[in-house]
Amino acid sequence: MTRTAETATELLGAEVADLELMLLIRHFEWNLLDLFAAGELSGTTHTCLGQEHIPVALRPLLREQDFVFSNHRGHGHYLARFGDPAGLLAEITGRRGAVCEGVGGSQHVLREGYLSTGIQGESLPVAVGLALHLSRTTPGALAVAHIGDGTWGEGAVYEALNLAALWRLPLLVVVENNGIAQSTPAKAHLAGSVAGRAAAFGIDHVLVTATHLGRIRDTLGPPLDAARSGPGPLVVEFMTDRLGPHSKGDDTRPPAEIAAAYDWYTAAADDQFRALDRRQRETVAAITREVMSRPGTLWPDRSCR
Amino acid sequence: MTRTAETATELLGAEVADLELMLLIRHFEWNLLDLFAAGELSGTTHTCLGQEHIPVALRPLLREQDFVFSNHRGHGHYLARFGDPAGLLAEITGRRGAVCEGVGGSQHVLREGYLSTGIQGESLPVAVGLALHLSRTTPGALAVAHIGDGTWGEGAVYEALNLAALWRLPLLVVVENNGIAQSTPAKAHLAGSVAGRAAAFGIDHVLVTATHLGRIRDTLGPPLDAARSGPGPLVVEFMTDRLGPHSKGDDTRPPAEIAAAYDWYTAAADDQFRALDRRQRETVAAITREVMSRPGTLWPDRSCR
Amino acid sequence: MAGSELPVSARVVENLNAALHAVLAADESVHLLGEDIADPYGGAFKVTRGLSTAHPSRVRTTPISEGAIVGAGAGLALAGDKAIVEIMFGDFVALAFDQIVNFAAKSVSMYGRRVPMHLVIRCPVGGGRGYGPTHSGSPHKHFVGVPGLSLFETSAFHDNRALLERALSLGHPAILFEDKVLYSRRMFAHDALFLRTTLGTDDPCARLVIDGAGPPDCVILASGGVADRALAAARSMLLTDEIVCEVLVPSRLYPLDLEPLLPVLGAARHICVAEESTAGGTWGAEVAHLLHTALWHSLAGPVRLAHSADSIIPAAPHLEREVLLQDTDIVQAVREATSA
Amino acid sequence: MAGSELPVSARVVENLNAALHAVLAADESVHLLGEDIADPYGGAFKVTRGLSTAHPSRVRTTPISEGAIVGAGAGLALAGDKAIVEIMFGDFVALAFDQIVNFAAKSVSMYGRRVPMHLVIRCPVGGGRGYGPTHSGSPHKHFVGVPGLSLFETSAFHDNRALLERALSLGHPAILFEDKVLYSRRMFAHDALFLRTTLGTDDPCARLVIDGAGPPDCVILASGGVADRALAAARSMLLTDEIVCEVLVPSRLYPLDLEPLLPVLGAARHICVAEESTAGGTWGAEVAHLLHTALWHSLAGPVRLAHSADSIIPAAPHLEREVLLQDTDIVQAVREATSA
Ligand SMILES: Cc1ncc(C[n+]2csc(CCOP(=O)(O)OP(=O)(O)O)c2C)c(N)n1
Ligand SMILES: Cc1ncc(C[n+]2csc(CCOP(=O)(O)OP(=O)(O)O)c2C)c(N)n1
Ligand SMILES: [Mg+2]
Ligand SMILES: [Mg+2]
Repeated sequence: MTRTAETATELLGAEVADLELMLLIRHFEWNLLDLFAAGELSGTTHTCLGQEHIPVALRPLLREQDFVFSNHRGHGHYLARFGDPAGLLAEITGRRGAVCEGVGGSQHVLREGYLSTGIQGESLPVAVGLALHLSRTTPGALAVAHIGDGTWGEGAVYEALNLAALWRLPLLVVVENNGIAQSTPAKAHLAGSVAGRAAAFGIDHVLVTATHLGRIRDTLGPPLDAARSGPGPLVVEFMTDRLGPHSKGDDTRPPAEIAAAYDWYTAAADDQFRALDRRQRETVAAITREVMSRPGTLWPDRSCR
Repeated sequence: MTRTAETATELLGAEVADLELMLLIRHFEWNLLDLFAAGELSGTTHTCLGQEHIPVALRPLLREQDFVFSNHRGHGHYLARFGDPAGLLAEITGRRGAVCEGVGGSQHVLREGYLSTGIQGESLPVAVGLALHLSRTTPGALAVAHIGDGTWGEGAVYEALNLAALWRLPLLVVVENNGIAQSTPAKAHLAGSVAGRAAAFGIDHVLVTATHLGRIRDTLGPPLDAARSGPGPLVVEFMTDRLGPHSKGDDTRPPAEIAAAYDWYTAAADDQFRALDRRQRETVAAITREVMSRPGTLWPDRSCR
Repeated sequence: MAGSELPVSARVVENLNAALHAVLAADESVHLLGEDIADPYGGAFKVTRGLSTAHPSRVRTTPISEGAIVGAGAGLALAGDKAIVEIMFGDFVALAFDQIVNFAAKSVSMYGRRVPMHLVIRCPVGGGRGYGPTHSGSPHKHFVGVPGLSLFETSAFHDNRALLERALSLGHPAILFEDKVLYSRRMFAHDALFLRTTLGTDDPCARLVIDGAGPPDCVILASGGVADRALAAARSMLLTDEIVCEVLVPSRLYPLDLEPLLPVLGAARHICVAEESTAGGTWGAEVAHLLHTALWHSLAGPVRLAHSADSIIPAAPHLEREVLLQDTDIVQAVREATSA
Repeated sequence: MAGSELPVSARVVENLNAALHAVLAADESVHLLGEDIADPYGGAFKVTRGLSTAHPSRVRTTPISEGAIVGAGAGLALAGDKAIVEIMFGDFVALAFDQIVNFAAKSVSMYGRRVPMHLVIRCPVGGGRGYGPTHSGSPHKHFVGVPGLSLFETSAFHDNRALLERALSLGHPAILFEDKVLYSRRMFAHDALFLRTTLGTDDPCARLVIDGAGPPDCVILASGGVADRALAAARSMLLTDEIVCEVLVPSRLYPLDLEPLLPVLGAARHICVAEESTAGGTWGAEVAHLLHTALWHSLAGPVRLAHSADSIIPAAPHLEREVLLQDTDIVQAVREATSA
């Protein structure tokens, strides 16, 4: 493991609060994999290991009135927006206090200004409608939709981009390009480029390769302001790495490829970082103990019609 | 009406056979509008008035093993491929001798190496499968799909382009960009450009603005050869004009806009052209009399399972 | 102008158009999206005429993107607005299947609490106009029994303003089917042989009984444009076979509230459900199941379904007639049922 | 290796995998498309393991494009090939609804003559694994009664090679539903209380009767993974209520050929159709309609449907159990039916 002399805050251009959040997400996700291994979780859960910095970098750039659409890999998005690991863990484990009574689970979370869905591409047209609403009622607010590189396989993405561009809607598409979709590398699922796909609709595209939060924020500030004030759509593409499996135990990539991925977590190890790391690990452990001791959720209103 | 001194063959870079075909299509379509006005046709029918040169220009560039996917505006495509106005008219009017027993009607025609469907965008993924088949069994053959500018609203188009580019399939997408979809001008339905949309997938794009068949063929020869031998997908975009209504009597464009459209038919009026024109008008009239006197189709095999 | 204030001689398309005008004028949160719906075109069937002129920012003509426009409608609904989305031909609703079934309808309850979704998807449906195999379908069957989704069908006997307001008020998505053959028909007009009343209140069901004929031999349930075929069948059977039928025309197809219909249906020895859907897995089969369960002891025989053939819908009118449900098919079904 | 040559203790996933190997090896025109189906991953449920290695050019992993890959399968079929398309989770088949219903199925007959389309769409379905509201559905109901489409469901009692070959031989598209909970189950194994035989030949229906128990009080129709719940219910009712049930497990759901089942069903006074589908417009309602029509006089009461609640399927296992059909729900349905 290569360690530099820089501190984590320097290396990541991060405030202490940023680091805390990134570490919270990291330990939250690790903890989920542990719970899975221990047979405490059912279904599927997609961790955002290696992609924690994306929602954390975006955090101060987003406003309360913005509406965030998350996807299957959404724990980081949720924690960055609400900082509520207990509510999310309760949701994933179906325990009392769950954000959505355990009904939605890992992939279907709704909270004020935030929604995730488990079907790829489905959220973008919905985000268009939401952006249309915002553009009328809340000028300056954005609909923000996180999608992966693989999700560009879905036609819904293009239908939505076309609408957003035609109607000049305040839609920010955050592409977390980790170069893989489940088991399929981008070269087998994505012809051309994300930049080209945005350009196809006359939509601005910003590429982010950094993990340095300060630089990311500096880069994204002006285009996000433009998207708000235009208003108009914007695609921001983060080049990133998926450190863990797609879901649980289903990583068939060669170990060397996984090992070669960049991990901010191993890049710095100053004392402050270590202390924060320990603290967040313990925070998550304590929350887990507490949440796992709660009874199951109740789902009082099941009506659907 | 501006008339030049050039003959129609010169003006259109056309052989006599080309002119005959273009005029056959023109009179076939006019005749349909007349039949509609006379209450002899039911349903809907989309004429390709103004776009006749597209399938005629492509005719010598296509091979027998190529498979053509046509769309709702497909009479010209059919006539250029099969030169069978009686079979097509019988189909549209449900008379004996119809290509598809009158079951498919104007929008759903199947014949060896040719298929049309009435749902926008649906044909492109199908063409991908057909191109995959051709690439394995008939190297050098193309799947050719005609779509309009409006059809780029459908997500299926992008899913198909992505697949064709990833799998290097011999797919030729012929875009007949007449600047309008039913009643909606391109600026209200298409953000960016068709060229950009092809580029998004790393697919070559050729823009054709000419109606001069010779020049069109010269331009398209090399890229089509490349698509065959690559193999690989290619998008050819024809800028063209829809002279008639979308379907029947539903043209709400300002008359001036319609009048400003370019019409090869009025551009030349030499004696040869006039004679051919008269002959094709009569051909269509005679065929129509004969076909309309036939009894209705029978549809002997209705089984679907 | 409200639909209910129109003279009864207004056509269904005018009543629908007036209903949309009224709904958009009355509530600033209502949006309408659809392909080619803007003026001067006013929609493929002219249902939306004048709306984009009256409400330019809330009535938007869209690209050809059925999936995305339903999704956008769902997004508006999620944000607290109300959205009406027009699918040009009902067959194309297949392209929005995921958005309807997996997002809009599921969102109402999949987040663990009730999420209001005010969304109506309008689908012109049905054949008989020679539009061919991809423009003539009755897609109702695909949507029966989707949690979080209700199905309505317009008819000449239901004012569309009330129908739209009802569908928009539910707090969950609804599909409104509109039989294309109805558009040019006059509202409320019908054969004077019949007396028309209403059963139920929230979701009124029109009831047409033969004036003075006494208790019916068979009750025919028929929605939308099929109601006229049922009435024609009833007339013909009265005159030819002395079979007395009465016709029920529900406005809400699913869930179907049997309660207000039970006095009528429970008194019937025979029931026929007539629908234009092609055979198999139809709305009628669902209704039949409800009826067999509720009325096992009063029914003299199984509920009879009358529907179109198990076939695609051909373009040529003479072939189309052979496939699609005709009044004569209803006559045959009822004759068989009542004589068995 | 053919599925039929596997030891009976093979798991369903292995039997399916062997069936795909056999079908691809036996016929050069067969293609398989699907997301993440290539080695070493071998599919989300590992059904396709080894196939891309054995047949790299005919087994293709695809982008996330359910609509287009079904369309591409239809294109292969149109060209005379045979195509199998895997939808990773059956819920996502909603994205291919247009390609299936409006193109692949209609193409068989909408061109005025019979166009052979050898296309099978495989859909892993069902809940009980905590996958949540968009990954646990039973979409069968949406596809019942689509002209040109057949529906099959795999079970532990049907060899998948025969099933796949049958579906690929029809000349029209088919959907093969695969209950995810079955994948890890052993083929052919079952409670020794029952004797297993087969009804019908082309589309065999497994019949499980309680050894030596005499004529049944109720016949339960149950496909796929629900068969085990039906068997558990039958055992429990025998022991607790002295109700004798027999269980029929059809492999082809639609169209359902009643003929070979009639000797059994015609002798039954009570019939229950059990399915995991949520309530309303289910396959069971369609079957019930067939049965009411065919067996009106021999049935002692209406066909009973047992299904999941009218609800989305929640993620938390304790909630999921409350929504999804359990063996106890079948017990309750049969008890009510037989005691009414
Ligand atoms: C419509 C649809 N198809 C398939 C899936 C299964 N699936 C879940 S995540 C995923 C890969 C997504 O890849 P990408 O968009 O790159 O996001 P990442 O997982 O890399 O974050 C797939 C195929 C799905 N959820 N929805
Ligand atoms: C999925 C779908 N949506 C809508 C329609 C109705 N429709 C038929 S043609 C057409 C316009 C197509 O425009 P374009 O692709 O530009 O072709 P053009 O008519 O100009 O030749 C529309 C909206 C359809 N046939 N299919
Ligand atoms: Mg990815
Ligand atoms: Mg056009």
